Amino acid sequence: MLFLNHVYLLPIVPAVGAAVMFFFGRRLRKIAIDTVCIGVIVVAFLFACVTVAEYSSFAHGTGQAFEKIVYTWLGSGDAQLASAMNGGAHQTFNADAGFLLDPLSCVWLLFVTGVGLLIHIYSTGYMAHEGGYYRFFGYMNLFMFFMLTLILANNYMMMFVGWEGVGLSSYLLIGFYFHRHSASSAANKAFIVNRIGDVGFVLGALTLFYYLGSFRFTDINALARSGRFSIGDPVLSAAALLLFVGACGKSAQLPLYVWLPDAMEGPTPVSALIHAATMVTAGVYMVARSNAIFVLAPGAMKTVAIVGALTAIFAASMALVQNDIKRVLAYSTISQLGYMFLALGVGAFAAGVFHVFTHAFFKALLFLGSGSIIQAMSGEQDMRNMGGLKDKIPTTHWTMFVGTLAIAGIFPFAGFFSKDAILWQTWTSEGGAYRILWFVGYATAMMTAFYMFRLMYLTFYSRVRMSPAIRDKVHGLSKSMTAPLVILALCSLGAGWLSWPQSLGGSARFEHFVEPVFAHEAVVLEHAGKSGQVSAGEKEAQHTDKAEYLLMILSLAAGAAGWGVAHNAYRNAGKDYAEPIAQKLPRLYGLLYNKWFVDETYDYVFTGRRKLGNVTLGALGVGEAASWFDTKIVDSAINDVGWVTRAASTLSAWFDRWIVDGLAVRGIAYLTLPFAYVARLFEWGLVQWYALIMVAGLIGFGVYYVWK
Amino acid sequence: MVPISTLHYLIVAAALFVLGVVGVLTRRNLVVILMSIELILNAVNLNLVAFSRMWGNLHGQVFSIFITADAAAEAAAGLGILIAFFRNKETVNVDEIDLLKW
Amino acid sequence: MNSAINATNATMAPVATPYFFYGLATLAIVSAFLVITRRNVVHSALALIVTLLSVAGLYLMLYAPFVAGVQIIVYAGGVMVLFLFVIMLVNIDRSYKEKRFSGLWPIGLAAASALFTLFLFAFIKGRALFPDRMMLLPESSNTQQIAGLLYGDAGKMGQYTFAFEIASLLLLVAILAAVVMTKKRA
Amino acid sequence: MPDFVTSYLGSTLTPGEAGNQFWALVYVFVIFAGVSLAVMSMNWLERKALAHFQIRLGPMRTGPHGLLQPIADAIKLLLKEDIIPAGADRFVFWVAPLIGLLAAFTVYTVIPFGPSQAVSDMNIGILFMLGVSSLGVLGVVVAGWASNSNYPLIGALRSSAQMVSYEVAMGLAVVSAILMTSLNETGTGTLSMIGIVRAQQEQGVWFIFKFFPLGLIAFIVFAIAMVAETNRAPFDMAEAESELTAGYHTEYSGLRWSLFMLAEYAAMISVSSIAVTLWLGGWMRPFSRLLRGSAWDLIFSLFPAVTFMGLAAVAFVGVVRMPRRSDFKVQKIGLAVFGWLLGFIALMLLIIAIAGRSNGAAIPSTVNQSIGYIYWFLLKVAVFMYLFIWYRATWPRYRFDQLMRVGWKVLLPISLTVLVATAIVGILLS
Repeated sequence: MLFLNHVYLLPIVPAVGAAVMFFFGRRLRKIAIDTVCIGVIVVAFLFACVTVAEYSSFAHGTGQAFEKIVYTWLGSGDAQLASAMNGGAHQTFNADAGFLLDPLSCVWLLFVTGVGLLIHIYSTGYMAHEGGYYRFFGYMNLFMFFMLTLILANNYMMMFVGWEGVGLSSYLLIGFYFHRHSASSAANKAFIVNRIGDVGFVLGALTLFYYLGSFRFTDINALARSGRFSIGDPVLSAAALLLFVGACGKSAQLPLYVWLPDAMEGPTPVSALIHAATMVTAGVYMVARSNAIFVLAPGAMKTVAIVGALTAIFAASMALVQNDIKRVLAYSTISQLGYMFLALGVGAFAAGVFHVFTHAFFKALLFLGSGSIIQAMSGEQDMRNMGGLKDKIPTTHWTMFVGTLAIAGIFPFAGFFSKDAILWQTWTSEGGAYRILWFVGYATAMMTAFYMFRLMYLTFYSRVRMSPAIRDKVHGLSKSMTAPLVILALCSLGAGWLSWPQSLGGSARFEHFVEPVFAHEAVVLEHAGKSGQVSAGEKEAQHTDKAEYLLMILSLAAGAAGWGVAHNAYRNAGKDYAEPIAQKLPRLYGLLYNKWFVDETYDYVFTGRRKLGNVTLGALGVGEAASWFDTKIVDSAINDVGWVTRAASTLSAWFDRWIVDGLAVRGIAYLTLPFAYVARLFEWGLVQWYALIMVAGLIGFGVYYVWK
Repeated sequence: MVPISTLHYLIVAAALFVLGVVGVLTRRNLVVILMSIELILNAVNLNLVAFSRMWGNLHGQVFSIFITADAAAEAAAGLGILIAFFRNKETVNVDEIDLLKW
Repeated sequence: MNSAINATNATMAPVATPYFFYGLATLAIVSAFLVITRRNVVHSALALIVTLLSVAGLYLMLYAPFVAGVQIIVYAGGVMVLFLFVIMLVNIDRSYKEKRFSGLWPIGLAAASALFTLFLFAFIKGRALFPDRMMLLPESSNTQQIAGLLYGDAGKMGQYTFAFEIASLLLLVAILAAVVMTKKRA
Repeated sequence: MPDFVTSYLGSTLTPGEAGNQFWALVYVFVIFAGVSLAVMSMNWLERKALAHFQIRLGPMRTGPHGLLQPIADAIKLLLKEDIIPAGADRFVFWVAPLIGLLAAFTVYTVIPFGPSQAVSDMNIGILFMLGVSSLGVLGVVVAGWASNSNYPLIGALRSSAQMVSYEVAMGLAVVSAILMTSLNETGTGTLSMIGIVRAQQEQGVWFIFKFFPLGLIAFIVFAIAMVAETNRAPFDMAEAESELTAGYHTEYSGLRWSLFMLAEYAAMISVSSIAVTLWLGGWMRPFSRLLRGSAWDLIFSLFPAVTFMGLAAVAFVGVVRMPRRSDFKVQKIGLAVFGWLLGFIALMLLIIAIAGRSNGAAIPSTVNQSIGYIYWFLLKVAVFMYLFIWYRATWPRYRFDQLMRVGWKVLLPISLTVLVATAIVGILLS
């Protein structure tokens, strides 16, 4: 239990790497930077593996949480704050530097360190010729530190530290090319939009503290499960909604998703690690972590499900027509995150978590693949200028093909299992109350398959559309870049098998592993008459009906349909190929191509960068209004007051000059002058004079003592 | 001949002390003034050692050792000041050190 | 030291003959007078050395050989070399043409004379305080006894250990001060 | 014989301790004469040795093998015109060499040639030695200043800075040796020179080998500092003739100059004596613990006689190897007489050694022992004197800044470290 007992060291490991980079990085050579930064992540990964192994022998499959509190880092001391619990009982406000390990955090721990390690290795190749190499790796290690803090936190405040920290790292990495205006403004955008969500998070956490008197997950869960609160408790509902606002910000859900596409300004490994695989799933993690609260707030659950489903289809629709390869993937990520929230919202926590797990692999794979393409194309990101890369970069091609199959939900790749589990749960939950959302999800699946295969065809298969200059420069990639791709492809292929559904004769081991975390909530939902939700494994053991097989076949069909349409449309895309949507529905195309004008709307309504006629709304509008108020009302008031003051001070000055200065100060000064002449004799300015006075004093003392 | 008593030493010490005081009060050269201070300290040392003999213990001698250490420190610091001063004003005459004079 | 020497020492006739005392005292006072009257600073310094050495001789007569040794090594060997060094660094050509004494000298002299008179009065008035007797101090273990006071015996802190450490600190500060003040600034 | 003569004979105390002024004066005169003689012979030896180092002959004409050269030099210096430069401070110019000489010779009062063969055994012996020898700096500084000339002034500043700097390292090295004297059952050490040698006797080890290598390091530091302290090559910055013509005594000539030389060589002998006393067991013969017994005592007591016999043999070899020409006759006879003289001394020593080997013999055994003490002490000092010459022949001169750097940044830290290490080891082992 050595590593388990010292699990608090786990986040420190990458922090050491970051510290080394920030303090000494500038002076280190590439090989040293690689050794340190990859080294700490390797250590962290091994540490995480051993810790999880030790944890599983600790818990014996009971899901009992391991909690390690190191010290209290934020606290009110003995001062107590009123809490609503127990009729206003007083609680101390304490947040520990505490660490919690349960199956949920184990899952995150493993894939964050694992995928993180692969992406770090990939980055050594991808970033090899970039300036600020040490800075990049310092930020990456810093991100790993905060992400691990977030995952391992045992209370909301500690989690918030990690939450803000990953936001900071994300900001730094999006703005990595800070000399590019678009990059720095994208970083600002990400930061500001995230802040909106963070306000929700903090308010939610504080509401929970006010209501339940603790920040600790274990305390909160125990209270929530104690049955003292009825389902639909309004305060808990409010807290859950506020937390979900935080999750929306971090995980890019409607309406706060706008920062994620712009975040693609950062280096591609960053997009892969932070904006696809790990950080954006923090919202999912937080909601899953707070499941005890959420099941007591059915309204919030519904909101989560609906927002998730809408985000999924909305983002997918925009991905259909994007030409920038990374943007396609970015919208795809938003869409997949929507899927995850859909799962959480319908109570299928395990399925949602499983989708996070599989998505981490194939989305990281796709992003790294796109990075490889961009590298091979010397920085070109527009798919209209690609095509026919299949034979130039074969490894990238087949690994990305695996990733595409996985995300499109083709059997037996990872995406199939997780996506199918979500859709199946959506179909069955609450006796079919959410079936409308199933249709949304199904449509999204179809669209996903289409845009992913569109991406594949436009880059790898169709005719060569790039300029001859670039075509000659297309080159193969180093081992450090292809090796992570291959490993991730194998994971994308195999990860799904961890949760081979029982309906297909599997054992759903992943669900069984995570299940204890959500077990109690399943009971709650059961009591509320909403059986049919929750724990996929359990349920599937009971119902393996024909509907499930049907749904599987349907979703396979959806994938195949998307593939087919893309195949038809882009198989031979030449220089002047036509988008099928643009041909059939030009207006819709315009709408999608401009991303539903959401950014513009936000500019009109919230930021005020665009004016509605003469009126500026949003932040700038408020600023203008405040400015007007300031100049017209406040300033003029101040000017009036100033005039009065000046008049008074003129009077005062006269008094000061003639009465205070003249009579009081100078008068007294002249009075002291004669005394000063006497006193000055003792301060003659000659050293020997002082010595003489000393001797005089000596004589005086002597006389006193001799003739006393 | 009168046997030498403590008083003899005290008178010698008093003479040295007064000569040192005269030096401090009358000479213009800062170096000589510092030397006169050494004279004064020596007079004090002589007193202490004489008393040490008179009382038959060694505390006076220990004190005189401390005073010797103090004199060495004083000489080092004093001469340091003197050199710094000489570098600025090209003189070591004490009555030309008058920046603080009104 | 072994005990045989100690035993003989006690029976040894004291070296302190009055002649030696008067000789050394005269030498000390005369050269001290030269210190404060010589126009040439180097002559003053040499006279001061003579004074210091005579005082060291007086210490020897007072059975304080260690103090005498310290007097020689610190004053004559260290401080006076420092003085001579500084005198050489400081150009003294000008001092030949200048006044030797400051304008205050009559007052200073008067004050000093008053002080000396006061001392004499004090000695005469307090004659009873200074007995004729002189203790016989063991000369052969003088250093060891002083060491006992300064450092302590057998693991015990001496009476003056702390003061001794403070004195060393004082010296360190003086060294730093001298270095800082005399260093040429760029 | 008067009482004050006989009463002292056979005493185990130094004259100073016994309060016997007569014998103290005798000792003083003997030492003064001996040191002067040693300086003269050093003069000859240095010239000859340096010459042979450089494959030259050195002085050959004045007396056989130049043996009378020092006397000739002395006469020349005494008769030379005594120049005092214009603008010099006459009094100070006159007094400066005396200060150096006084300091160099006063030190000899406490050097223990044997357990009772010293003028006086002072309680503060080593402190007295260091203090008085540091007065020698004054002579140098004052000489440089009084010459009213630039070379001497710079030489004086350099040498005073050098001597003051190396005194620090030297003093600390000495302190570590003194610390070793306190490692007995009473825990009290001593500053007395005789006491220091006695401590080595009691502990049965020369301090150079004590706490190996701490004693050795302290000794080496002292040996380096002592060369710098006496302004000898390779630390002879004060008189670097290529830069300063002759350093602080450029303006001196004749008798005054010879006084400086006398002081320098006397100082060399006295610092060597300190080194011998502190680290090399003073008057003790080697292996006094290991090789004991009357037979070994006899063998070691034959050493002085054997040494003089060797010297006599060398002289006779010189006689034999002289060219067989009539104009070499006087030289030949002179050298032969010198050889006979040495042989006679050897014979006397032999008789004393044989006859005085037991108590109650014709010659008191104390005489025999005293000769042994003095012999071993002088032999060790002689080795140092030869080393001084050897350094001068072998090593190039340091640059002044290098010299100061070595003093402050190498020797001082080393000696401090050794001091602390000695204290720690002493506490641990006691």
